[in-house]
Amino acid sequence: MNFEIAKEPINTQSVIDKVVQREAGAITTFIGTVRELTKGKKTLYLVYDAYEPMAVKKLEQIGSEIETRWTGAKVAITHRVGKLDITDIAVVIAVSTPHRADSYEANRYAIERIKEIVPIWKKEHWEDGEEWIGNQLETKSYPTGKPEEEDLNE
Amino acid sequence: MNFEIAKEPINTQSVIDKVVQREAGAITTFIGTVRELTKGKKTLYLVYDAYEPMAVKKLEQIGSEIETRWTGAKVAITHRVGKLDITDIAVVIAVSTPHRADSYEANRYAIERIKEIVPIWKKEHWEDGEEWIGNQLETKSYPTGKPEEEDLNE
Amino acid sequence: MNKVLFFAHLRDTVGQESITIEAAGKTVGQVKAEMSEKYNLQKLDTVMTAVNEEFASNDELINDGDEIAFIPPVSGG
Amino acid sequence: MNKVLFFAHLRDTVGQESITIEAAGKTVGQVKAEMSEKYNLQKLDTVMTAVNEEFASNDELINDGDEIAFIPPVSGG
Repeated sequence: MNFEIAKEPINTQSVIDKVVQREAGAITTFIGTVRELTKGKKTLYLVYDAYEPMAVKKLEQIGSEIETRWTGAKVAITHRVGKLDITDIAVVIAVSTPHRADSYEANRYAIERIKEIVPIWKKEHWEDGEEWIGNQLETKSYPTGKPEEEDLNE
Repeated sequence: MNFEIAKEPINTQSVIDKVVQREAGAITTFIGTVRELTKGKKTLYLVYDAYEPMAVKKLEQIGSEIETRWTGAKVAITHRVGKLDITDIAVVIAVSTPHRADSYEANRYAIERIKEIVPIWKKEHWEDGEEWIGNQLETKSYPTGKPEEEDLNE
Repeated sequence: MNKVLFFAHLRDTVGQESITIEAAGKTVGQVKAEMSEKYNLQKLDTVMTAVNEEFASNDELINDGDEIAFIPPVSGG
Repeated sequence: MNKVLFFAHLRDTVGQESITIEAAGKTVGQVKAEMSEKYNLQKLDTVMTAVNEEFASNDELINDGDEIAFIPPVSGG
């Protein structure tokens, strides 16, 4: 299971282990952690929620997209749900490829794509309130009701 | 000690742990592993050697360069020396930053810079021979005897 | 019968994780409009819909038993 | 006295990790040329030099006690 939604803290090494391969010269990982300050505002904690079965499918889809686009790439992604404190890990993305440039690019692609199509939401809790975070600028709309291919290339 | 030359296998998690910070929303790691095939030729194992005290200084320098260039970045790098088998880890670079784009860029900068100025060499061992690997294309020369700033921006 | 799932702020507004409705033969867009009216949901043009865990266009027809989910702008990562 | 360190293929060619010479007053370039001649070292234009663990230009003067290292193109990572 290279693509998971986790209710418990993520073990980064176990995600990395899934992409080890003899053909790989490079493994990149992205670890998304809960930051204390966003635009000067102090976060107390976050709560992540997911539409779990669909989220897993969409993570798998991202993996397939990467393996198609970057030959020889191997991908594993685990995203946490539930309550997370500052510095806790929300997501770990591991990508291995034969050559390093691909590994950085494919990893970056994965996180951007997660923020696009994977049904996971975070609720920020501050001292003076709480809010579900969406597309913060509220500039995005889906006239057909679903994300389009060009949403990726903003 | 955020910058180390290691004679024993590198524990990736311990390198990551050095860059955890409350201000960080992103940690990227680059893990350089020994690939079996390079240009169709099968590697049996590698031996890395380093001019150790200078290598540590140059890793520290790369860390300083990154912390100057990417505000809020924190960096840790461990490079292995000695005999490494296929899939063994040669180097781990961990970079944390407030925002993710910086984390990828700064990490990429670190590995490129390592390949430029850190006195570490690898000897490839194949079934039919062995060779110290340098600048493989042999296109690079140092007319003044030291690397220039523009060597970075190739 | 069709299960309709709500997430994030939609769930807070609706006050339930899911409801069950009769939507067979309707389009995604029609169901969306009905939910919008019934629960006074805002900014539905930024909300995607999934049918059976796959994104669906507003003109897609719902079959009996399909699971419908309203997906507000996501914020994982 | 000055210690001179060799690495990678230079070490293989020289057959020693380091030697000790008298280089005070000479430039890095002069020492490089002497080593090149003595050990028949090839492609020295691709070899960098460090003095006391810092890269040094060919025109830098060596002081007594300085540690000199010849740094072939590196291949870490």
